[in-house]
Amino acid sequence: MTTDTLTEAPGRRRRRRFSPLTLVCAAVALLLAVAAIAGQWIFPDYGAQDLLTGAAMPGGAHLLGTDELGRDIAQMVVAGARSTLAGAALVALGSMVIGNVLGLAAGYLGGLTDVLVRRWADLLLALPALLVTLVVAGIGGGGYLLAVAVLVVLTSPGDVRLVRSAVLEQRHRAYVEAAETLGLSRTTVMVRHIWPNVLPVVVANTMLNFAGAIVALSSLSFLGLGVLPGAPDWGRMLAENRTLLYDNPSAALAPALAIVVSAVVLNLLGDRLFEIFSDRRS
Amino acid sequence: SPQRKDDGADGTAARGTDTPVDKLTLALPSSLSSLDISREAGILNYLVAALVQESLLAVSPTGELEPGLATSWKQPDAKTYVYTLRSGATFSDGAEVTTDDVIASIEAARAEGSALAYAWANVASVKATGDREITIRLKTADAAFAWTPTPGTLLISSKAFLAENKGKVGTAKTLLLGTGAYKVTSFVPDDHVQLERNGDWWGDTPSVRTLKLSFIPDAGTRLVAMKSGSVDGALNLPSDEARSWESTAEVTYTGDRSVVALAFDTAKAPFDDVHVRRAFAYAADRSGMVRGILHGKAEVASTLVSPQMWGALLDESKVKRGYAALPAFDHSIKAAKAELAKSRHKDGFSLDLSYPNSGPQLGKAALALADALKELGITLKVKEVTLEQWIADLVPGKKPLQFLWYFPVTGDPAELTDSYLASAASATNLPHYENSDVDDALARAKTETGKAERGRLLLGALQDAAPDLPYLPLWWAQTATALAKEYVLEEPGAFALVGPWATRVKKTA
Amino acid sequence: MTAELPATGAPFGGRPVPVPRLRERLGTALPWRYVARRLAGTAALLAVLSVAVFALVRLAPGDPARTLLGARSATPDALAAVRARYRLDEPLAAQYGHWLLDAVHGDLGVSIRTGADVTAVLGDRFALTVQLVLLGFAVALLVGLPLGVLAGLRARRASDRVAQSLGVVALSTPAFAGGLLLIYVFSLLLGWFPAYGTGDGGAGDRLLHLILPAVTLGLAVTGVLLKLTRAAVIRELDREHVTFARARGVPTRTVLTRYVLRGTVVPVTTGIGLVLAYLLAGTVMVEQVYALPGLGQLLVSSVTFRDVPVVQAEALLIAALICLANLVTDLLHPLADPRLRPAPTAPHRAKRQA
Amino acid sequence: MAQLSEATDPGRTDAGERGPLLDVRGLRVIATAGPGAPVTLLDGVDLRVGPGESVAVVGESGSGKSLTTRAVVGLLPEGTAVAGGSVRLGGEEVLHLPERARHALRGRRVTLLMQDPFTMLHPQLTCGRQIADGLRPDLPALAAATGRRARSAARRAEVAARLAEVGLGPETADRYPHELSGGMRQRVAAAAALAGDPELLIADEPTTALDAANQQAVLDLLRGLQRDRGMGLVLITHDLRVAFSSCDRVYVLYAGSVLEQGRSADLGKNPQHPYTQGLLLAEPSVRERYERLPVIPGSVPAPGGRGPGCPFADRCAHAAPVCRTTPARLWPEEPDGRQNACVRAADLGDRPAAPRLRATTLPQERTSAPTDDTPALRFQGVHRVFGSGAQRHTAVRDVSLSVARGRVTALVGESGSGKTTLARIAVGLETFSAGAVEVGGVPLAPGRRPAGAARAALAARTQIVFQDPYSSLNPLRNVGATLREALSAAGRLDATGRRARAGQAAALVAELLGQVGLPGHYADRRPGVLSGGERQRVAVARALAVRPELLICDEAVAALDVSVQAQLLNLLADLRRTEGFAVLFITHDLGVVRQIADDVAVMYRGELVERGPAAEVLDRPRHAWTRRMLAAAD
Ligand SMILES: Nc1ncnc2c1ncn2[C@@H]1O[C@H](COP(=O)(O)OP(=O)(O)OP(=O)(O)O)[C@@H](O)[C@H]1O
Ligand SMILES: Nc1ncnc2c1ncn2[C@@H]1O[C@H](COP(=O)(O)OP(=O)(O)OP(=O)(O)O)[C@@H](O)[C@H]1O
Ligand SMILES: [Mg+2]
Ligand SMILES: [Mg+2]
Repeated sequence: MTTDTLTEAPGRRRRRRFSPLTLVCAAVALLLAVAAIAGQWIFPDYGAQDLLTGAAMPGGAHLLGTDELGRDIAQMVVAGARSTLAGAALVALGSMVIGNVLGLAAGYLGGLTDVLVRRWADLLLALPALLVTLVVAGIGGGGYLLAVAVLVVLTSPGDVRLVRSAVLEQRHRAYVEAAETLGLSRTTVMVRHIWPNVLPVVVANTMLNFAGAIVALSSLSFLGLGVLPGAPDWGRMLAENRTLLYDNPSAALAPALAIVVSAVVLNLLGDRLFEIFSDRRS
Repeated sequence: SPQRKDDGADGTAARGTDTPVDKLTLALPSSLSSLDISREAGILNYLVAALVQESLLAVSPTGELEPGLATSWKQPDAKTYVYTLRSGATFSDGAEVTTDDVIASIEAARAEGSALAYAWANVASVKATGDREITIRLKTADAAFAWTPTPGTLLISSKAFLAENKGKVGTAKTLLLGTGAYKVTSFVPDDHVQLERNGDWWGDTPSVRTLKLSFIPDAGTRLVAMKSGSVDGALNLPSDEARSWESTAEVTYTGDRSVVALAFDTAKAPFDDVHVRRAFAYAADRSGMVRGILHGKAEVASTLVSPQMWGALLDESKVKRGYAALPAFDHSIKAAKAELAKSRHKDGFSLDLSYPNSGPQLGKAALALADALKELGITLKVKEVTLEQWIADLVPGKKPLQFLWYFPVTGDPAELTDSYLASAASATNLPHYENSDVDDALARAKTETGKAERGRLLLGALQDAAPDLPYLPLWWAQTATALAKEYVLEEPGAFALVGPWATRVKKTA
Repeated sequence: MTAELPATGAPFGGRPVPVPRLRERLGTALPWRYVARRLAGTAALLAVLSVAVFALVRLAPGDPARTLLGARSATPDALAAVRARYRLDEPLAAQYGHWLLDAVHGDLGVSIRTGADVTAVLGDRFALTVQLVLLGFAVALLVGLPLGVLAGLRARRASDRVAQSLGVVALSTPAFAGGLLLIYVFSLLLGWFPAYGTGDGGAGDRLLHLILPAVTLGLAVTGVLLKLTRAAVIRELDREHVTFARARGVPTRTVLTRYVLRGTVVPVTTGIGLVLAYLLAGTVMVEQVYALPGLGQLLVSSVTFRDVPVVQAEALLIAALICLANLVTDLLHPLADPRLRPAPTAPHRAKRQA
Repeated sequence: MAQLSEATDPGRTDAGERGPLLDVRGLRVIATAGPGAPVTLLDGVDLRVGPGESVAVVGESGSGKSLTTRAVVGLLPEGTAVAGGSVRLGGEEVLHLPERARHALRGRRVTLLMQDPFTMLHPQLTCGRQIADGLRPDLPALAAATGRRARSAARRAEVAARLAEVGLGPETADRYPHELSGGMRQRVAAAAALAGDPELLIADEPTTALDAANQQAVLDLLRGLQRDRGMGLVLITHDLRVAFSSCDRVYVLYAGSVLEQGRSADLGKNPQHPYTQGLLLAEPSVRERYERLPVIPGSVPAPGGRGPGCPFADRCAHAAPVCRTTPARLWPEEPDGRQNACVRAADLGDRPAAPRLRATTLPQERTSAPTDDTPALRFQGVHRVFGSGAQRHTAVRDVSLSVARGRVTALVGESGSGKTTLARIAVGLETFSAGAVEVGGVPLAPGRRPAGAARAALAARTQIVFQDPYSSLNPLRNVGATLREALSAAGRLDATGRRARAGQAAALVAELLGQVGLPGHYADRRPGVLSGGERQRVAVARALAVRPELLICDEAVAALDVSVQAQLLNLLADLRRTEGFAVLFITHDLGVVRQIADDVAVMYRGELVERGPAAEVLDRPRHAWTRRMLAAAD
């Protein structure tokens, strides 16, 4: 790193609103969404077995080869988008809901509510989410939904903090106080005035949470704590097929790549949204 | 690369030289939490313990009983066994082995909470009847007891050691104390066990001085470790992985006598109907499983007892002929549908099947079965549970359909037949199976001292039970052992890993 | 001019203010009251976490006595013994009290699986995991901070986009996938590092063995740190005091190190607690992939086998570590930023009361 | 402060043989980012400063004052770039210098002192450190010292000397900025700016963020330093009074162009450009009250919305077609050094000088308030204490004040004296600790914010307009929605049926917009596209929707430009007359007080120290603070 960077005359650059990278990300995200929603309709027999084929290299009828049960990897990866992404989306959305409700309440109502919510968020934020999920879901008898629920709770403090600070930023703006002076109820002020102004950052953050949840959930399924065996799920597929180095390496590579790519895409989109929204605010 | 013949028992396997090997590192696919087999009786635990500790008797690589810490044994009557202790055998701490040590070790194995207690349930008393003589008396006659004081169900430690470390034997601190070819020098759970040649062992000095067994749970890492030369081989390679090792190591596949089967609870619907059981038998594509899931490294099973188990009782041809008479149930969805149509559950039903997380191949077999059953209108929900949970559930009456995954510790077919087919074995007879012919044959075999006759009786019991399908045997598994090309495991066979196997690892000639 | 008015907020506030010397300043930066408050806060946090940890045994479905027996046969005798050992018949609060007291005295119970003393089991693994986490942290710092600073300085240019994208990829790659890739490249293809284990040589060998795992572990955190640092640098660069410093000819290097980077210390260290949580979580995967006998592997196997005492002990240990990290950052902040120092005599207020 | 300009030595204004310190010619700066880029921000700015000369640049917000200074020091904000012209420092063209060479000039040739003393200094570094960082390493005192300790001691001594120069003691060196008051910080910043002994100091609104007392002191300091050091000074300000009183020459900037330039005395007495004239007229005087403040219609065009001609043409009473086609460029210097950019300068040359246009003064009402019924607002012994324990701070102490119906009461006082706190108590946004408050007869309870019926009753009686126009409207809702909501909250939408209601709402919204002088189609606009003045008009309309008995304006015009401020003050006066509400007008500008208030209340450190009819208080101030403020305003 050179110190020149500081002294370089600023203001030469032109910024386009959507870089090619962002557009590619958006396209991939769209594909992922299609796969998650319609993947299991596009390939209705994605789980069809063929024991005689066993694990086979890519080629012929199977674009990415097959796993040991003779299931088509490509179809499984597409169909698996639902299981992987739905759980992660659930985590992100659940956390967003909690974050919005508690963040709004804490930021706008203040007082004891704020103190309690803040303590709670501080406490949870200090915990390593993956470890806690592992312990709770593991000791509590496994279960995908339990893992998702725990992750929701552990992801939410970030959202709570974000919403709270965004609300605090809005809370003493003149338009809010003007609305209060008009005699509007606190709920009205909170929901109709503050919330819409806070929403963009929340949405951007939800993208980031979404990406984090994909990684976390696939790590859990990798450890065997996620979905049921045999279900099309990327983490699970990776765990089950990673020994097929000799017979069909793509059986493990494809789901791994799917995890990484979807997390990357969502992270990039989230970052970009953040940038756009914070530009717009300043 | 040239692959060793599947069954090395025929003696054509390579022989090694006596060149000393300073250090040998082998990978194990998962960690041990305890070295004490009475606490954790997994196959990997046996691999270590059998190098360090010995039993009264030993098992030869070909499956015969041999002298161990007892130089001779006799059976004065059907219920009494007398063993004469080897003199001069010492523990690795220098103390000489006494009858007290043997008795303390047997008591430890019999104690409540010991994983080996089941094998000693029939013992009435254990006494020292001479300076170097131990007499064991049984409650009822049982010819199969001859196999009990072998490493599979008894490993001898010193009385003082057992007393001092009660409840804590086999931890990283206490390690193990035995008389075997090796002694443990360090044990770090999740990392490794390191063993050192025991200079005072009564047997021939092994070539390998230091043996390190590294636990490498991740398949990819394990292979890279081999390719980069960090390890010299691996034991118990999972079947799906073994092939990728063939380019860098000599991989030996040997039948390990273990069996995987489905146990139907014949006392309860829907499996009280033999047609349902048959429908399952036809539906399960067992050769497909062996080919696809096990990559051909297994054999489709026709009964619980694998052919290698008969070595001491029947010769190969007789076994072959006897097994050929067992019903085959070749995979056929049509036949399965027809059988189901004959049953009281034509419209199908739904049930769960759990498999232990340490046996992913069982899970895949379950998924394959579930896929086939779907066509019959039967919904099979496959669940993964921990090994401990699976073992805890392995009790008759708990579940209508269960996996039976069994590694025999002896070379006697009665180990399986007595536990899993006798109606009296209420703790292990998963199907609640009751067949007077079978019971009768098994009872006679217990008191029968003639080897051939026992074999005939036991084989007969299996043949009688087979059409009733209390179990659907899936496959007899093989174990894969990989060694770098400069090493060789002499006399690899079905019983190769039961005894002090490392003494037979040599430099290639 | 208007001498009858006291000099309110006026620059010439005649009274000379005694200015503490440097050493006293350091002393006042961390007054004991503040330290005591932080300590109390940490203790409270730890107390809450310990209750949660204690509750774990109740979380497992079924009878806690059975849970604590594990897979061993649950004879009435054995159950009674466990009940007595863990005082399961006493009220919950008493059980918790005993458990905590024992834990404080280093008695964390006995492993269900192995019968070994939990304290001993943890002790062996603790050192390794701490080494791994520290090394991973070092990697993250060495890579994440400079890259973050670079990205921040060249915000929105190509090099920033590249650094950011790398960070995002690192953040998005689960440790098991990243680890396998690193092993493949660096141990198999290049042969630079051993593929697994801790090595049995001395410290140097251990270090060599821990480099790849530390990199794997540090990668995700590098992404986090990069993001944090970049944002902080961009924010700092935008500050008026940086422009002012440049406008009055302060040497560029000084502006960068003293003005820009100095300002990023607090926001970046605030993220350290978060980073530690990330690192600890990462050890689970990394130790699995590299076959390292650390706390992470122990946790996974203990969870899989429901070895509740070990899980509890480990959870407690991790909770303590996290509380400690938070305490350290809390205590560091006032040292780094004078504004955060509790100022009993903030002149602003003092003057108003005068 | 007028004596300052008289002290100027005319000889110094000459460029001398070295040429001018700063010579900016035809500087063009464009915005490179954002929609519609590139947009011209500065369109051919000329600026010249001789050695030892002080020059003021005045202009309304957004006119490009800061951009000009930033372009001179080469620190343009991101997204902007120089697109033409020349900048010479001491005769040397700097625009094309490489960045390194350019940086070497900063601190020596030219230094920038910025507006906000709260953000200009690094909060984590001691003041001494920050001053020392700017010292030239080749200073004789420093260069002589060898060894770490000696160098450090020399540096400390030098820093102490620099602090003494700005009137601070050496102990300040070890303090952190947050431990100092605003005025002290600005002094530290000045010392830091001068550490490199620059030839030219550019101060960008150095006093705007300070309160009145400090403003004067800092200005005096800068002037003193400039004279003592004989350096050039560019003082950027939007305050005409400050510009004329403290600098030798003044440049008037408007929408990116210099419209007029000349000596302070000439320009103040005899402005020639219509804009300068308008600006001077719109400035409320603290001495006299006018019937109406003369205003410049319209508002400053946004960058990108300027035509090719004179940027002021659209608002100019004298605009001719030629104005819209000929760009505004300064004419060559006249003999007295003046320059004007008006194309019609010759035609307009003989108009009467601007200040005389405001001759129509209005005698201040001296009648006391009508005491017919309950006042619109009554405070009785009100206390407000913030915080607790050691942090306890009384913001309002024993204030008794009433605002009579239909009258305008101005509340003045220095920053932090508790004005806003009182206003917020009155509208129920803030609680009070003790005392009694009554709004239009509705009593408020101490210790808690009104809720339920009390809140509704309060809302119907009083409304408030805040200072910051940019946050006064919800950015996501258009003007119509904001007003409809206010109407509905006030219960004025009583028609039944969706359609009828919508029709009624549209009519009322149009009426409200008309009242505040905005066209009806503004109902569809989002706040983002409105100017500051327009936003404040909408905020007033929102308050009017309730038909309040009391309108509180908390510095409602303080953030607006002079020309727009005058419009809004006139609007408020008109509305008060037609609607008949009482006004509590908070301000710190005594000129504004004179223009609008009937009564005045003066607050000082939380206490009400003086009150009475406006004319009386302004003409015969009793409290020291009031006297000082009046003196400063002259
Ligand atoms: N980074 C930027 N990108 C685009 N436009 C900018 C940027 N900075 C300033 N501008 C625009 O340039 C114009 C002049 O801004 P400048 O800050 O110089 O005004 P000013 O006269 O200093 O006003 P104020 O009195 O409010 O400080 C404004 O219209 C502003 O919107
Ligand atoms: N919410 C609050 N908490 C603590 N102190 C406060 C709070 N609001 C105001 N104060 C303090 O009360 C005092 C009076 O503040 P207030 O805003 O009423 O002054 P003001 O006269 O309106 O000043 P200005 O002219 O700067 O707007 C100040 O010292 C301020 O710091
Ligand atoms: Mg400005
Ligand atoms: Mg105020």
